[in-house]
This record gives sequence, C-alpha cells and structure tokens, in this order.
Amino acid sequence: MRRTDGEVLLLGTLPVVGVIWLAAFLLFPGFVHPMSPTMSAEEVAAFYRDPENLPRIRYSMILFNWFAVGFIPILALVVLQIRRMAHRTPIFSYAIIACAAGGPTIFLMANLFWLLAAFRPMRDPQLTQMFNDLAWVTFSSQVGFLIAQSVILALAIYLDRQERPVFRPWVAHFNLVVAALLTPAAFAGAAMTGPIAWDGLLTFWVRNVAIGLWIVVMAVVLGQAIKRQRADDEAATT
Amino acid sequence: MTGVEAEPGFSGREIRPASPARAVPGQPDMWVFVLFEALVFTAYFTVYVVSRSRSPGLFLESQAHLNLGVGVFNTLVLLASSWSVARCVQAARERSFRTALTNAFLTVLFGFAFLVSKVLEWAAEIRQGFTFTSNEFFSFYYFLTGIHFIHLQIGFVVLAVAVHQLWSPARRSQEAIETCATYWHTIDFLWILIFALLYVMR
Amino acid sequence: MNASAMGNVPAEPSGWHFRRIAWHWRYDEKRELWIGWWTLVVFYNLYGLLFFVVARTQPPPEPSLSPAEVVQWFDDRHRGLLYGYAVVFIVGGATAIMNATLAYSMRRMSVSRAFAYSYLVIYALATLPGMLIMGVVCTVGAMRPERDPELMRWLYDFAFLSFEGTMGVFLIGSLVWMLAILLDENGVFPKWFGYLNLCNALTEVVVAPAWIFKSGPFAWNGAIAWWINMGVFVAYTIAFLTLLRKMILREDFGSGPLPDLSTAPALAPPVSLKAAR
Amino acid sequence: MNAGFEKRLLVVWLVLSAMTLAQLGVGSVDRQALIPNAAITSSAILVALIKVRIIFRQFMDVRHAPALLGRLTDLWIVLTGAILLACYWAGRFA
Repeated sequence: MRRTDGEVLLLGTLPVVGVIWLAAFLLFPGFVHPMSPTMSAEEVAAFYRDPENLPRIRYSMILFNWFAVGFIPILALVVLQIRRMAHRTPIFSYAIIACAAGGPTIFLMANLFWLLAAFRPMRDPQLTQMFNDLAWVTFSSQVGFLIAQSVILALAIYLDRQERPVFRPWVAHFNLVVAALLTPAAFAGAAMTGPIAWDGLLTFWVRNVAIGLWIVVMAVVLGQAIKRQRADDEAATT
Repeated sequence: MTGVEAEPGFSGREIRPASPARAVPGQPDMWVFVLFEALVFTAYFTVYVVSRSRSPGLFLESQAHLNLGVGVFNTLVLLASSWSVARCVQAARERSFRTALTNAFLTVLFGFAFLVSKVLEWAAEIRQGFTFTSNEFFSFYYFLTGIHFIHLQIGFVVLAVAVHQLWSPARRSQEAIETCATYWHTIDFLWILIFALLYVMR
Repeated sequence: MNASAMGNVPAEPSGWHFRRIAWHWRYDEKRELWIGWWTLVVFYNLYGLLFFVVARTQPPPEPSLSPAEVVQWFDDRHRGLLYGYAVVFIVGGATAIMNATLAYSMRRMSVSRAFAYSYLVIYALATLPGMLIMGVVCTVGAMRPERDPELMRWLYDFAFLSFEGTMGVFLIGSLVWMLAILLDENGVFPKWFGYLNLCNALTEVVVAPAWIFKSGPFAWNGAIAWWINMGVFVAYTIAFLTLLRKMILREDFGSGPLPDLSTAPALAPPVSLKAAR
Repeated sequence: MNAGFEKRLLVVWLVLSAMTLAQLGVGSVDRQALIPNAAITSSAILVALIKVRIIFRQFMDVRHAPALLGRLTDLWIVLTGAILLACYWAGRFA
C-alpha cells in the first residue's frame, strides 16, 4: 500500500465530517436564526428551558463535541503538502501544526459552555446568560488560528518557487481573501447589533460561509495535489 | 601545586594546572545563571524586608516560633556540602578521581541531610499549625525555603551529572565538574542569606 | 532554487524600505526565518501595547476588589477591553509562526527532533492561558455592564487566574528549551541562555500562590508573583529575540555546528531540498 | 590531594562554620523579647554577606578568575547589602 493511500482515506473523511457538522449546525436551534446578543437573561433562559429546544441544543453540541477535531487530519494533509514545497526550512509546516493544535481546542471550549448552559437550564437566568455569552463570544471571536493558517498557507505557496508548485498561486490569493473575510468576526464582542454583532452579517454569515468555502476549496485542491503526488511517485518507481 | 600525577588512562585531554591562570571556573555561562538568579533573590529578599517593616510585630512574633538551632544546623550542613564539592573540584583538577568521586558522594550525602532536616522542620511547623497561609511571615518562610528547596532538587540532578562525569575515564570533563560545583555553591550562598533573614534578623 | 548560487542576483538596494523588503522576499535565502523573527518582534511589541495601554489589564488590578468595584473596573476600560482584545484575537494566531521559528532553532541543534516537537505543541497550547481565555472572558465581562456584579467578579477572577495561574506550559516549555540548548553541540544558542531558561522556569513556579492569596506579594498583582516574574520574563524575551536574530544571521542551512558570525559564509551553500526538510 | 589546598579549604570551612555559630550566639540574645533590634539585624546581614563573599572567592574560585567576575560578584554583594539594610533602616526609622 502506498503512503498516499492513507492520505486519500483521510481526505475521504472530510465529506463525512462535513455532513455531520452541517447536520449539527442545522440541529442547533440558535444557529439558523442566530440568537441575538440583545436577548435579556430571561429570554436566554427561556430559550434553554424550552422543551423543544433543549434536546436539540444538547444533541447538536454533543455531535460537535465528537467531531470538532475531525478537521485536524485535514490540516495534517495540508502540512504534508507544505513539506513538498520548495522551502529552506520546515517553519511553515510547523506553524500549521501549531494552528491545528490551538484552533479546535478553542472551539471545544465554546462547545463546553453551551453544554454547561443546557445542563441545568433551571439555573438563575443570569448564569445561563453568562454561559451563553461565553459560548457565543468564544465561538464567534476566535478566528485567530483560522486567519493564521490561511495567511501561513498563502505565504508558503508564494514562496514555493519551483517549476510545478504544489498549489497554484490562486490558492494563496483565495486564502488571503478568506483571512480578510474572517477578520471582522474578532470584534464580535464590541457590538450588540449590526453586522459585527455575533448574529450579524459579517460575524455570523460571512465568517461561517467563508469557513465552509475554505473547507470545500481546500478539499478539492488537496485532492488534486495528492493525486499528482501519487502520479509522481509512480513515475519515480517505474 | 606541582605533584600533579597523571592517573593511568589519562589521555592528555583537559590538561589544566592545579592553579589555573585567571580562568573562570567551569562554563562562564553558569555564572550568568548564578548572577541572574542572585539578582532575582535580591528582589525576593527586598520584598521580604519591606513587608517586614510594615508589620514588625507580627514578623517578630511568628519568627520566634522558628527553631534557630535547626537553622544553624541546616547552614552547617550546607557549608559542609560546599566544602566537599570544593574538594571534589580540587581533586579532579589534580586528576585524583577516586578522591573526587568520594567527595561528590559526600556532597550528595550532606545535601540529603539538609533535605531531610528541612522536611522535618516543615513538618514540625505544620504540626504547630503554621502553614503557608497562616500569616505573612510564614508565607515568606515557606516561599523562600520552598523556592530554595527546588534549587536543591535541581542541585541533585547537577551532582548526578558531576558523578556521571567522574565515573568513567572516557568523560571526566573538568569544565563540566566545575560548572556543577558552581551551581551547588549557589544553593549554599543563597541559603546563607535566607538563614540570616528568616532566622536571625529582627 | 538557490538564487544566490545562480549568480544573477542584483545587489540589495539601500534606502527605500519597500524595495529592500521586496529584494529580500525575492532573493533572501533566509526569508522564512526572517518572517518568523519579525513576526516575533512585532507581536511582542503589539502584545505589550494591547495589554498595557489599550486594554489596560496589565499590570493586573487587585484581586481583592469588591463586586461593585469590579463592575467599575470593567466600566473604566469598556472600549479598551472590547477593541483591544479583538485585535489580540486577530493577531493571536501569529504565535503559530513564532513558535514554529523557535521550534526550528531546536531542529537546527544536534538534538532529537522530540525537543522541537514538544516545544511546538506546548506553546501552541500556551496561547490559551497566555491570552485567549483572558480575552474571551474580559470581552464577555465588558459587553454587558448591567450583569450581576457577583458574576462580573467571577469573570474577573476567571480572567486573571487563567492568565497567571496556568504557568505549566511555560514552565515545561522553558525546561524543554533549556535541555535542548545544554545538550546541543552545534552552538545554536550560547549555554548561558540555556541556564536563563531555568531562571524563567523557576519564576513560573513562583506564580502559583496567586491561586491562594487575595492580597500581598503573592497575589496575582503582587510584587513577587507578578512584578519579579514579569521582569524576568522581559529580560528572557529580549535575550532570546537577540540570540534568535544572531542565529538566523549565522544560519548556513547545514547540519553541523553553526558558524560564527565573523566567519559565516555570505552565501548559503547549495543544499538539496530534501536536506532542508 | 594536594596538602596546601586541603588545608586551605578546611580553614575556609572552619571559618564559615565559626561565623555561623557566632550568628547563633547573636541570634539567641533576647530572642523572646520580640522587639526589633537594628544591631542584630545589621550584623546578621553583614556577616551573611561576608560569608557569601568567602564562598565566592574561596570555594567558587573567583579569586583565580578574571577580575571582571570578582567585580561583578562584589557588586552584587554590595548591592544586596545596601538594598536590604536601606529597606530595613528606612522601615525602622522613617
């Protein structure tokens, strides 16, 4: 079995994980019409106490808890492609490994706060609201590692100076655009209404669509790169 | 200072006269650690003396619960360990490695005696009800003796390196042994100040 | 791939900065290392600016504030917390490339790769207690000034204790780096910096009493737990930034001892790409 | 081992131990009186720093090291002594 076979297998997990994520996303009652930061403590508590919402909150977050880190193998594949680039040092591949460790950990914290809020919904509404705030702010504003991995990947691609670069330059441009689209979300805590608020156009919709798009596009270009790598390996052995 | 006799197996590496001409003992790098750490301790001591001057009564009263005799014993034991590690360095310089090794083990022994007496002293204080949070004096007492204790633990690792160097004729780097000794003396001189400030000053 | 070896490299332009940067981007063999180093320098300056000036969460306030005073504290720096930490969240990921550069320094040593990998993972996780948790919690505190004062104080405690009380990553991280430097035979860093890592690790131990005391020198804003610790950390950071710069200047992309600055070859010898990985 | 060195180290150790015992004597004076005593404090700090200097020069071989190291260690001793005594005296009499 060739080494790249395992990589293809790992890449194949992405659609599965993606479908589970989408399902969990749609299942969570506070995402499709994102909860507003202007909700009062009583409204937030009522949201968690609603017998229709409660199981959906729990099951969706349990799913996220299981599959949030499903993204790490894909980043590992990105690392392997960066290692094939014409660089003098492994700094860029190391940096993506660092992002892979940091990003999902933060997402897990948001997940934890949501589940805590849902565990005893009869708690003082102020407490439920605080956990809800912690969850949403963590979920929305923690774009640092996503921005970093896009920028680092873009730098790595720009500096990959060989006749047939691993990724085409447009992948780098695309990553920089994604990084720019993610940036406003960092300000999620600074506004209660408008596009920057955690339910706003930029912070919620643009950010999440950008992440989704990044996953789809990177899956395709990774698939192509691995395919080319296999062809090269075969040509080298025969 | 003559009479340096090469032991069998002495292969000519690390030739150093018994009284070297103006050379820093061990790695000069270790001295950066010694001086930097000494400055950090000066800062700790300063905070202690200043805190003390804010509530002299409390400090004096709590200090009276320390056993001065145990403090003196600790100091004597650590001084003895410094002595033996200095003898170890001197013997290694003269390439009498058997003596050096004996003295290294003596140092471990003295260090261990200090460790045991420190633990017993802490246990006695705790039995009397004086813990880290009892009052400001005891916070400083446990903090200063505790951070010193951590330096002592590292000191055992350092002595292990020295013994490792002395053990085999293939190693025996005089520089490494002197570096280890410099670290060990640091434990000693920091303790001497801690002793004066915790046990004696009023 | 080795532009300088091909011999058609224009001289580095002097003067105008953007042209010099462009030249380095195109021709400098060490550009990946310089990207990492400049990220470190810019990040640490920005970090100081954001924490000390914009958000004004450092030097830390007293742990002994009453709930009403905590509400006032959040109120006083409402905008600073919300916008300052937003910028921290944007640039926080830059730590990845910084830690990668430091991990590379360990890879250049004659020691096992295990050191570089442990350092990389430890410091990747260090961003959480080192700034991100505090940022999230302060943002949540600042965004709703009308929140129950007791809960505000809970957030306040959470923020500062997560920031100061979780030093394990920095403790072990410094020790890993220390061991790598002391074992290294390539002279990547001077040995004294290895010992300085031990000094830094020891001050990380000293912060632990912040979990116990609400005032005095051992509290999270105390003379010992904060000021001395911060002084040592600043000295340590300045030392490693300087030494890392020197390392990059000396770098020859070989695997043997790093040459001295005075004897370092002006051009990197051509090495195969495989060797650089 | 070389007899000269043997003797020298022994003397150093004896001197240091004797100074420690002297500190025991001074420290025992009126210990239960619980009043600040500037003379005891100053002598404790000074004797400790002298002991430290002996350790530097004799045990740690600073006397054979380049003069810079001797100056740095002396500087630290003076600095520490000055700061500690100044803080103590300022706290007592200011």
